[in-house]
Amino acid sequence: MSRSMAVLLASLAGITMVLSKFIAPLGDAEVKVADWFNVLAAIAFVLGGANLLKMNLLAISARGPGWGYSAVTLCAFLVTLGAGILKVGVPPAAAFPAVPFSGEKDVNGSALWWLYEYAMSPITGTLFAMLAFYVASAAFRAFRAKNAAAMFLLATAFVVLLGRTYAGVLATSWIPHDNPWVSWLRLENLSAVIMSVFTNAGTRAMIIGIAIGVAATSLKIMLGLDRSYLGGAR
Amino acid sequence: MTPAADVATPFFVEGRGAIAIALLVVSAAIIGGILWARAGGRVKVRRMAGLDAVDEAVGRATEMGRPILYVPGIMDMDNIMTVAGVTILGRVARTVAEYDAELEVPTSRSIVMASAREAVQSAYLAAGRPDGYNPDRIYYVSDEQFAYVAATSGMMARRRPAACFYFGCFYAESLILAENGNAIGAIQIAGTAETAQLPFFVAACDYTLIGEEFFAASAYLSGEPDQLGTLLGQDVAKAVAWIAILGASVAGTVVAAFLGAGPVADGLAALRQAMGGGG
Amino acid sequence: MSRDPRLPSLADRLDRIDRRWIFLAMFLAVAVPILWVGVTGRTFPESPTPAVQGAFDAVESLPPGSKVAISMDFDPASAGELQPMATAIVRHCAMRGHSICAMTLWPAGGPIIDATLKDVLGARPEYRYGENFVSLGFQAGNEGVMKQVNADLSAAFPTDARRTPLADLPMMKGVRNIADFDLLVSVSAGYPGAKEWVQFTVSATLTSGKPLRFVAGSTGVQTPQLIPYYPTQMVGILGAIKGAAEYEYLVNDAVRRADPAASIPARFQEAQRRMAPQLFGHVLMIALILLGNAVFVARRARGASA
Amino acid sequence: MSALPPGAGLDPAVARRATRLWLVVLAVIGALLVIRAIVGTEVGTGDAARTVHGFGMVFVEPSGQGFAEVPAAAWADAVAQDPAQQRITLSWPRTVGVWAAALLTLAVFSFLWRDNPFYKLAESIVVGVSAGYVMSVAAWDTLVPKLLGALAPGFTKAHLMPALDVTATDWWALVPLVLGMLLLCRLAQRTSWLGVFPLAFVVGTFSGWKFVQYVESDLLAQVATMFDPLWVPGDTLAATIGGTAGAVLILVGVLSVLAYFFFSLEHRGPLGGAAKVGIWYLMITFGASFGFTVMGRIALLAARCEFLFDRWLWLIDPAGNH
Repeated sequence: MSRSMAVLLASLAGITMVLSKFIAPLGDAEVKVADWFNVLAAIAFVLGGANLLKMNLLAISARGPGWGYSAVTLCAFLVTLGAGILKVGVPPAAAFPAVPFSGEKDVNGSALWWLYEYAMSPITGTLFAMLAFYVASAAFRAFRAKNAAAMFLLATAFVVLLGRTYAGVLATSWIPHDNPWVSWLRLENLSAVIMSVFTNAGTRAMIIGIAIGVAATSLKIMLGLDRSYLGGAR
Repeated sequence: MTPAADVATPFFVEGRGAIAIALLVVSAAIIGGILWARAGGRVKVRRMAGLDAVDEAVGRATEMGRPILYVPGIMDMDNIMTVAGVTILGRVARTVAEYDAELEVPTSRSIVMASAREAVQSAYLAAGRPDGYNPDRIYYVSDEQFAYVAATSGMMARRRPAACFYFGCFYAESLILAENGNAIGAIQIAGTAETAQLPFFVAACDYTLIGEEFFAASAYLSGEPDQLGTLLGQDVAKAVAWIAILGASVAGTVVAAFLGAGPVADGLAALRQAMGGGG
Repeated sequence: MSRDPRLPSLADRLDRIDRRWIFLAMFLAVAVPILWVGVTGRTFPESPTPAVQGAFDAVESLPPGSKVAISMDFDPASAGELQPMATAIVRHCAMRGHSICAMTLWPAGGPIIDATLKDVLGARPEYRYGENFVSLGFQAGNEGVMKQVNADLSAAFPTDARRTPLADLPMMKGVRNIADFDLLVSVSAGYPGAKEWVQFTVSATLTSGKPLRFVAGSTGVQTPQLIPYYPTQMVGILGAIKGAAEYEYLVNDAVRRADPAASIPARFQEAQRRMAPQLFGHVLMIALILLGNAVFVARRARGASA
Repeated sequence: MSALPPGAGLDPAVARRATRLWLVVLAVIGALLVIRAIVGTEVGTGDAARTVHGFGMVFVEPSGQGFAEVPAAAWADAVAQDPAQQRITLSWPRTVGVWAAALLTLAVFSFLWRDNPFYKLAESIVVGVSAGYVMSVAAWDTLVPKLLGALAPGFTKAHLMPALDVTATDWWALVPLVLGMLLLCRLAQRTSWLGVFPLAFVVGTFSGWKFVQYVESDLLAQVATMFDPLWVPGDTLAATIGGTAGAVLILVGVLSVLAYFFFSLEHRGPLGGAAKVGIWYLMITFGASFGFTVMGRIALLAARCEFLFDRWLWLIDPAGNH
C-alpha cells in the first residue's frame, strides 16, 4: 500500500517537473527542487553518520581483527565533525565581530582547515595520483592487439600519447608542415584529427544513445515500471 | 525572486515546440514498445555477454566462498545513473539471494544506502530468502570520492571478493577499483554512461556495458515483457534519430553545396536553432 | 614445443611480471625529471594547438578593460592540472587590463579563487578589489545557478565573497546577467563544469542576439567530452596540463616579446615545468604498450594460450 | 619479488617476514631523513644566507585576523636584520601538518606494494575526517542558510550568519524538512516504511527533470549538430578534400555507433557490419580518451612528488617557498 502511494508520488513529481519546463508559472521549480534535494541530502547525513558510528562501534566492541582502525576512524570522524560544526579556531568575520559564529567554517588557521589541508587533502590527492601507476599497469596488460577492435584502441592511444609530448613532435618533424596533403600526418596534428573526427563521432553517438537510455529509464520510473529503488521488486 | 509582473507573462514558455515534439516522439516510442509487448508482441533482444556473465560470476563467488562486491557509483539519487545502478542491484541481488552468496555494497551517499537496502531486501524477499538479507553489508562510507575509494580498495584487498560489479556513475575511481579488482583475480563487470570512464572499464574489466547498454541492463536482466518492450521502444527512438541525422546531413549538404543562401537555408538554420544545435 | 615447458620463456616471465615493477618504473619516470628540472630550472618549448591559440586569442583580442568572468570549478584534487590554467588565464587578463570576475560552483573552489587572485594580482597595485576584480565566491545549486545567471546575476550571487552586495561594486555596474560579460571562462574538473556551462548558459545566449564567447579549461579526462562543442559553442579549449603549458608559453612569450629582458617568475612556468615528467611518463607508457604487444606476439607465435 | 597479491599474508611466517621487511623500509627512510637533515639547506641570499638543518618547516607572519605563510628566505632576512624579531616565526601547527601530510602521502603510496598497517591507518583517518568534513560543510553551507535561514531568518542572522540575504520566512523550506524527517524514520523499525516517500520524491522529480534535460541538450542538440554539410570547401584542394572527408567520417561514425546500440536486432548482415564499424569508432574514442587521461594522471603524480620534494624535503624550490 505505502509502496503504491510512493510510486504515485514519484509519478506525480516527475510529471510536474516535465511540465515545469513548459509552463511558465512552474518555471522556478528546478531551482527549488535542487535546493530541497541539497537540504534532504544534508539531513540524510544523519543516516550515513549513524551507520558509520554503528559499524565502527560494533567493530570496536567485538574486538575483532583491526578494531583499532575502527577506533581511529571513529575518533577522526568525531573530532572533525566537532571542529567543523563548532567552528573551532574560527574568529568572527571582520564585519560582524559581535557574532561568534559569523566566520567561515574553514578559514585559514582553523581546526577544520588544518584537518582538510594536512590530512584529507594529501590522502585524497595521493589516492588520485595512484592512478598514474594503475594506467601504466592497465596499458601493459590490456592494450594488446588481440583483434581489430583492440588494435584500434591500441593505435589511437599510442598516437595520442606520443602526439601530446615533445617526443612525438620530434618523431614526425620531418613531415613538411606547410604541405596540406601530408601535414595532417604529423603526430601533433594527427591526434587533433582523431579527436575532432573519430572521438567527436563516437562521443556524439554515445551521447545520443545515453539520452535515449536516460529517457527510457526516467519514463519507466514515472510509469511505475521500475520501482526497485523503493524496494518494489516484482 | 519573482519579477514584478508589469507585462503579462504567457502561460506557456515560448520557443519550446521542438523539444515538446521530441519528448512526445521518445515517449510514444517507449510506451508503444511496452504496449506492444503487453499485447503479446514478440520482442527479441540480442545477447549481451556482460549480462549473461552475471550468473556465472555470482556462481563462481559462491563456489569459492568469497563475497560479491557491488558498487552503485559514487553519485547521489538525483543522478539517473545511480537510480539505474540501484535497479540493476535489485536484479543482481536476486541472483545472489538464489545462490545464497554474500553481497557487499559500500555506498558513497546516505540516500543511496537507504535505497540500496530497500532494493536488496525486497530482492531477498522475492527470492524466498528473507533471512539471508543482512542490512549491515550495505553501508555508508563517505561522500568524499577518494575516501570512498580508499575504504573500498582496502576492503577488496582484505575480503577478496570473487566478483565485482560496478554499475552507476563513476569518475576517476573507476580504474582504481577495476585495477585492484584485477589484482585479486575477481571477475569484473562494469556499466556506466560516464563516457570518460569507459576506456578504463574496457581496459581493466572482463565485461563492460557501454552507455545506452548500461541503461538497458535492468530490462535485459529482468526478462519481463514490459521491460523488454522498453528496449524495443528505445530502438524505435534510435531509428528515428538515425533517420533524422541522415536527413539533417543530406539537407545541410544540399543547402550548402547547391542552394546557398535563401529561404530554405534560413528555414534550416531556424530549425537547427530551435533544436539547440547552435549556429 | 621444443623447449622444456617447465622453463618459462622470457616472454612468459614478462607476461606474468609483478605489476609492482611497472609501478616502480612509473615512479622513477616522474620523480627523476622533477628533481632534474627542479635543480636545473629548464623547460621545453611548446607549439600551441589551434584550440589553445583560440583561447589565447579570445583574451588577447578583447579591448583593454573588457569584463571577463572566470568560473573556477575545481577542487585541490585537480589543482595539479588546472591551477596553472587558472593562473595563466587570470595573468593574461591582467596583462591585457581586463576586469576579472571570479566565481565557483564547487564548494572547495572559494580558497582556490582567493589564492589565484592573490598570486597573480598581488603584485599589481593597479588592480583594486571591486574596481578591476571581484570574487563572487561559491554558490551551491549547480545548473540551477547557471540558469539563474542567464537572467539575473544578482539572483544567483546576491553578494560577492566578502558579503558586499553586487550593486555596491563599481566593476559590476552594467552587469545584469552573464551575457553582459565579454568572455566567460570555465576551468573545471567535472560536474558541474564546462559542459554544463555550454548546455545551460552559453547555448542559451546563442539565440539571444549576443552570443557569449566561451573558453574552457579542462582536465585531460574531461577534454574529449568537450571536443564536440568546439569551435561552435566554445572558442578555445585548454586540455590537460599540455593545454596549460601551451597557454603559459603563449603568455610568457608575449611578456618576452614586450620586454626581452623580463624574467618570468618560476610560479608562472608551473605547467611548462610539469611537461618534463609528462614526457618521460608518456614515453614509459608507450614503451609498456610496445612491450606488452611484443610479449603478446611472442607468446602467440609459440602457441601459448593468451 | 613474490607475486603475492596485496593483503595475502595470514601465514605467520609470511607475516613475520613482512614485519621485518617493514622495519627495514622504515629504517632506510629514517636514515635518509637524518642524512637530509645533516646536509641541510641554504636559505636566504647575500648576508642573510644561512644553512638550516630542518626541513618541511613553515614560517608565518601575522596577517589580518590570522597568519600568512612566508618563505623561509623571508625569515632568514628578518633574522639577519634583527635576531630577536618575533614577527616571522616558525608555525608549529603548519610544520606538523606538512610532516603529517608527507607521512600520510607515503602511507597511501605503500598500498602499491601491498595492503599494510600504514595504509590501513591512512584509510581509517581519511574515512573519518572526510565524513566529518562533508557533514560540517553540509551543516554550514546547506542546513543553516537553506533550512534554518529560511524558517527562522531572524535567529539565523542574529546568531549564525549575519550576512544571510533573507528577510521573510520561506515556508517552502518545510518540504525538505518533512521529507528529511520521513527519511530519518528509517532509523526505527516500526516507522521505516515512511522512508520510501522521500526516495520516491527524489527519484521522481529528478527523473522528470533529467528526462527533459537529456532529450533537450543531448539528444536533440546533438542531432541538430548533424546539419553540418558534408561538403566543406576550403582554400585549397587538399583542405576541401580533408574537410569533406572529415565530415563524411563523422556522419559514418555517428550512424554506425548508433547501429551498434540497437538491442532488438541481432548484429548480423548489414546491421552487423555497421555495428562492427561502430565498435571500431568506439575503440578509437576510448583509446584517445585514455591517452588524454594518462596525461592528467601523470600530472597528479608529479604534483604529489613535488609536494614531497619541495614542501617537505626541501630538495627543490621551483616556486621560491624556502
